[in-house]
Amino acid sequence: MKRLRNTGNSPYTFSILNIDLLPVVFTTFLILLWEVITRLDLVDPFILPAPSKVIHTLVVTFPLMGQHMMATVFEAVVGFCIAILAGILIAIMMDKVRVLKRIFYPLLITSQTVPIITLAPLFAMWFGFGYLPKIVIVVLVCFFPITISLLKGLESVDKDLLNLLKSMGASSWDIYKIVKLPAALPSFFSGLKISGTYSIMAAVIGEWVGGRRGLGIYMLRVKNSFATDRVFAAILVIVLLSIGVLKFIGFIESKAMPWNKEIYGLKKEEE
Amino acid sequence: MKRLRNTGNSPYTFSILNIDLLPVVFTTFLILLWEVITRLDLVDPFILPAPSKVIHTLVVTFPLMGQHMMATVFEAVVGFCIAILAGILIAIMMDKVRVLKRIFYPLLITSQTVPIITLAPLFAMWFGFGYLPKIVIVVLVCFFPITISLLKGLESVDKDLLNLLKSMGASSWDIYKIVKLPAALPSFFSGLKISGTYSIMAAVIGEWVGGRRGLGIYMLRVKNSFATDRVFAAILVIVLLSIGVLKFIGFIESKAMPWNKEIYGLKKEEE
Amino acid sequence: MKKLEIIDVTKYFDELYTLENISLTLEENQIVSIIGPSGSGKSTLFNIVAGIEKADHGKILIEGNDYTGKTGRVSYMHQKDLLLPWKTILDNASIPLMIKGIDKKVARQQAAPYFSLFGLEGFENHYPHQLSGGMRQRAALLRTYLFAKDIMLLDEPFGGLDAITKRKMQQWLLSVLKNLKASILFITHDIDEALFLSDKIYVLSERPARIKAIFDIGIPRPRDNSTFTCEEFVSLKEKILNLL
Amino acid sequence: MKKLEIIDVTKYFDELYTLENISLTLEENQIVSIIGPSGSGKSTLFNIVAGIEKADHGKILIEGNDYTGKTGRVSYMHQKDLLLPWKTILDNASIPLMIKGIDKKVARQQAAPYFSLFGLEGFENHYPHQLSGGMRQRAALLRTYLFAKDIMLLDEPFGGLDAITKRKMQQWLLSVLKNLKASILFITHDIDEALFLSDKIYVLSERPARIKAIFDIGIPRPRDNSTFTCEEFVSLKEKILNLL
Amino acid sequence: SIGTGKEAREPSQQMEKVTVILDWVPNTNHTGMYTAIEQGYYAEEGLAVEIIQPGESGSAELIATKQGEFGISYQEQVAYARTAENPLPVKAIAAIIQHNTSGFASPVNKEILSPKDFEGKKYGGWGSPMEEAILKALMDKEGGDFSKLEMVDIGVIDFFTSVENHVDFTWIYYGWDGVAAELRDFGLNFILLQDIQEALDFYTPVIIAHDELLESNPQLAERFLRATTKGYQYAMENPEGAAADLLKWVPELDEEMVIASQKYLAAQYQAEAKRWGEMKAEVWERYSEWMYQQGLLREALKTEDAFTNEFLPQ
Ligand SMILES: Nc1ncnc2c1ncn2[C@@H]1O[C@H](COP(=O)(O)OP(=O)(O)OP(=O)(O)O)[C@@H](O)[C@H]1O
Ligand SMILES: Nc1ncnc2c1ncn2[C@@H]1O[C@H](COP(=O)(O)OP(=O)(O)OP(=O)(O)O)[C@@H](O)[C@H]1O
Ligand SMILES: O=C([O-])O
Ligand SMILES: [Mg+2]
Ligand SMILES: [Mg+2]
Repeated sequence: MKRLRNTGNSPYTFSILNIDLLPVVFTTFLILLWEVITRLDLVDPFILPAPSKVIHTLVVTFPLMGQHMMATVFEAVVGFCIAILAGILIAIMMDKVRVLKRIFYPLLITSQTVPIITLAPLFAMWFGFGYLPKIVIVVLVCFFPITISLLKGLESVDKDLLNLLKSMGASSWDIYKIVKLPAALPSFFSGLKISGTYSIMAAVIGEWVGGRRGLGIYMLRVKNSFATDRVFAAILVIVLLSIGVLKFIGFIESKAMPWNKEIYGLKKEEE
Repeated sequence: MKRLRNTGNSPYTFSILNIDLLPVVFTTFLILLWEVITRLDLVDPFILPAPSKVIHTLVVTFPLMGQHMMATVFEAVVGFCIAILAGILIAIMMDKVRVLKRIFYPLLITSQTVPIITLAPLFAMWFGFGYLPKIVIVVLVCFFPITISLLKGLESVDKDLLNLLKSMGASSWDIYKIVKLPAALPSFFSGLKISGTYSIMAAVIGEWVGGRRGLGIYMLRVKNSFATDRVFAAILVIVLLSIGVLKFIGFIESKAMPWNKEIYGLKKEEE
Repeated sequence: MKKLEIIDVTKYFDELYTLENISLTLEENQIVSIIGPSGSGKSTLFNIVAGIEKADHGKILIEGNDYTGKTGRVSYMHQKDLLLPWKTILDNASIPLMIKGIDKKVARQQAAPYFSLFGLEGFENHYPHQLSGGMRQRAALLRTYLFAKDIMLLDEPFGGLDAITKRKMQQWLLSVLKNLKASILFITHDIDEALFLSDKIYVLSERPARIKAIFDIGIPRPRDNSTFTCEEFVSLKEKILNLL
Repeated sequence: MKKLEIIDVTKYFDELYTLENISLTLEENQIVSIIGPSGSGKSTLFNIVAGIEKADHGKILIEGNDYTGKTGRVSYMHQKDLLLPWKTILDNASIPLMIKGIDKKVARQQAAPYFSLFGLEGFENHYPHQLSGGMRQRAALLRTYLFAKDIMLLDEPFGGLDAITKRKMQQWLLSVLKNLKASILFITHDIDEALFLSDKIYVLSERPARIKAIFDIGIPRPRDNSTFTCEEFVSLKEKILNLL
Repeated sequence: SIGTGKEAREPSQQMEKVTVILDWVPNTNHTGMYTAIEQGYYAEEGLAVEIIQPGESGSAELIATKQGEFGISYQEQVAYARTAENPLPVKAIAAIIQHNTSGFASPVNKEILSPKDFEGKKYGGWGSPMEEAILKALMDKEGGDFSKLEMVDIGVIDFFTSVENHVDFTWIYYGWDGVAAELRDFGLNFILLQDIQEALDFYTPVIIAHDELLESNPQLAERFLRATTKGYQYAMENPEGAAADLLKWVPELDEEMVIASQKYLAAQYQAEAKRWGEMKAEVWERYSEWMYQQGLLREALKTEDAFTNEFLPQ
């Protein structure tokens, strides 16, 4: 029998607000090391700017970068939302109609081997230079993990539970509402987190095919004038935005599955 | 109790050599549709070449493309192998030494939000134009899924089983050899498949930092000569190579886990 | 009165001959147990009665009416509690009412009064994982009961519990049944359990399941700890043990 | 001779008081059972004997020598079979020998002769999932036996089996023990099982576990189906039932 | 750098290894160097030249980090590089084409004949501030209203696709896209930058090298440029032979286009200059001054740091 137990503080834990400080300390150390290396002129600043310089640049250029950021965030959010809707729809269809799963599942898997970046220019040809081609790229990147993990979640529901509901004469809609969809939530959210991680990046890549505004455009421009510090500041913004998306999904997850926190907490201990 | 049963042929199945023909038929239909559209001149062949044209180009240009392909495959394979070794090493380290996991796990997750493509130009500055920067990119792309899934596999081993071995006085090495590593194999292979899917693509992206040979270089060149059919032929080669990598991993998987085929077959039925 | 009649039911899974002419009768307010080897087809029989599996031959009569292949008439409970971890116990218990089309709020109001009877008072808003194994089985039983109060199929409902908790649940079940009008068909592997609870026991053979023996259990009620050691119990137990 | 002595063992998990001064003796070639409520600390006690958990107080003596906190002396078996799905039964059974440093090939040769005794002949090269539940438990028991033949700790070894298979396993265990020299400490929830198998039964209290009662079981051997209905069995069962 | 290809196999032991990093994929701007390899001019100088195709961002940073000895760049990039906050120590040592052959191209049906006609049109570029400045300057000069021009970035999209579907005109190199249009009978209106404003007759492309290399090993630059000059001279005299040399190394290119482009460029490489590669100080000054005035440069460029003719053969 596996044991459920409360965690005592491990001897190495020193945490504030439930955040483990150890990786924070380690990261800080890495950044300081990087600072020292650049201060000692061990690398050319146009290869690797000092972190302090990057932060300074970030602050100074933020008014300008902010505008570009808004465009990227817009594309990422719209694309992500569309990917979620499409993913839910297609996963449910594949779950309900097995023939559709047999047809589309192998195609979905194969589609993942197509390098989207190489298709990006085609999208510009087809969809122009507005938000559309960027959103299409975000959708294509995000759609797959959402669909596959929701499908897995739907399929992993205990057959006996489904039989039980059927024996009560439940309709297909009842079964989705009462069992399948809630049971698939944890898997769905883990798919959302994977997609979320890549959503901002996908928008940036989408912007490289061209456009007027966005972090991708901004990066190309500042790179053109050899402002490596600005490139790094933009990368930092992308990383922070991506982490923000992840945290937001985590927040929604905890709201959507209030029952889960405790079970999960225990489960994690168990494993 | 879940039921284990043998699958009878479902009414819709018509298969050769265990391959479901339904998606094949559907894909063929899609390709024919695409052919018809281009034949009817509904799209500019420059934007979307006919599939027959792409195949023809593939065959005709294969001697040339083949050389580029070899370089890409070499980078992908070497990078993938290094990623596997590094992934195994780091996953085991994180599994054995919990402090290392606490430090590196959050960093690994965060690292996934860094757009590698934006770092690619830096790699050319640091590593030049040989195979090295491409291999580095392949390693960076492939390393994460392998490490995370192996780590999950190692951690999912039944605690009671570990206790049993400990009660027999087994050494840490015994425990890895007898239980942890074999138990982690299915999870490890699913990580390998994800990485494998992206390995070729990562090499192609790596080639965009510059160099002399490779499908990435080839694609940029033919694109510059307005040869869309060649671009598509190259994408087709990338897709086929990626599928090849996947199939190869699947083959190794079935060899590495002979016991698993049957259990898995049954499990799939169950779920 | 004959509450439920299973008449001559035969079942194949493709080539697998599973049930061979099973006939069985459940009288009103009786508990009838089915004992048989693992894999003989007991759960399959329940699935057929519940209408979620089709028999190849035979009929299901409930109060004299043909219910062969129809779902939604009898209630059904598994060895696993099958409670939804994301719903409170009250919401879990309300599920059968909601499936019948009753509004969520009303369903809750209808379910709530039964909580004290099932020993779950005060736990209405707990999640399943916050309950002990025995309480979860009681909650599952309540849910089963709320779906169809007159005929309940219980498939090893206490099979997952440890022996001590199991014993307590058996005693609780008998006590609660005094206040409920219910006819119960009960699958178990545990001879003690079958003897303790039942009015009648059917012993099935290995697959394909045939009815190997029928025992009428005349042990007087109320039954308690001493039942396990009374003479009739011990002699019936010996007979069944030797049959299996 | 005193094979194993547990002397005054006390155990806390942080604040959780789990074992309170447990003392217990296992004589050579005896089977001693421990019955107690779920969560009282039975498995914890076994972990302490096996050396994988540290007691806060107390001693473990084996044949008079202090083995407190030492692993690798006694063999240990769980309710779950814990067979490795990727190894054949023969390889699974060879694991304890391999851990002792014996070469794989030699380990197999040493394990193979026991297969007929454990009713596993002909299944040496089968994988666990190809075996029935009862056979898997026998394979796990064989593995346990091959690690340490003289003292075996069995923690609900038949808890996961259905009642009928379980009964067969109990009879098989007694028959096989006739040919083996082994002293066994046996955890179970099942009073019938404890009475059927044991020379002595320790009944534990709720957590923190104390020893509530000790019963010497004088029921003559060999025991069989009729044992369950013999007078001494029935009267001991009534006593223990009332204790729990 | 590593190489297992053709170049690596040919050179003998004493040959000095030289890496040239291009500005983009190999094309007819680079023919002289492929010819110099193929005709053995580099070998005569004892050089084993390897040509590398770079990534998106060209060669300047890579030359600055010594990943290669020589790079292909353009005047604007060198200006940015030398005036960046952390200047890149690269210097132009030869102009591959004597005049700027780039300009604004549009399908004839758009009727864009002068920068005045840009009004109300859509321009597809790559979003650099320099483009904006140039467009504004040209329109101001010709009396157009810059605020009525819509600009979009078309990034990596080629000329034909972009003017077909998305924009009215883009900026092209005549020697490549213009020639491609001729081959396809694609009617083109082309506005050559230098025709409108002299300051925009800047050098593109140019060959660059690291300051340190030029200081420590000037002979290398001289040997390289001597052979390269021969290569371009060969290309000017024998466009078809030069095309064959390029295609031999870069078979991915379209043969017909390469030959046509080669013929066009034969007259452009050296043009009226007294020798191939020669750069004029006034061209450098005029354009960098213009850039500075447009606010494109952080500080005024010291042109003597940015280019030199001293390594060109006499
Ligand atoms: N849907 C199905 N398809 C094919 N075979 C099935 C199906 N359901 C059950 N079986 C088979 O029919 C037989 C009877 O199964 P069933 O679950 O009814 O047995 P049981 O008596 O309930 O066993 P247990 O005591 O272990 O619960 C088994 O051999 C089982 O594998
Ligand atoms: N490693 C541990 N850390 C903290 N608490 C533990 C640990 N192991 C067991 N416990 C707690 O100690 C108590 C006794 O557990 P144990 O597994 O020994 O009970 P048990 O008598 O074997 O129960 P069961 O009959 O259910 O197997 C339980 O409350 C359990 O939660
Ligand atoms: O070496 C080549 O540039 O092909
Ligand atoms: Mg069953
Ligand atoms: Mg236990």
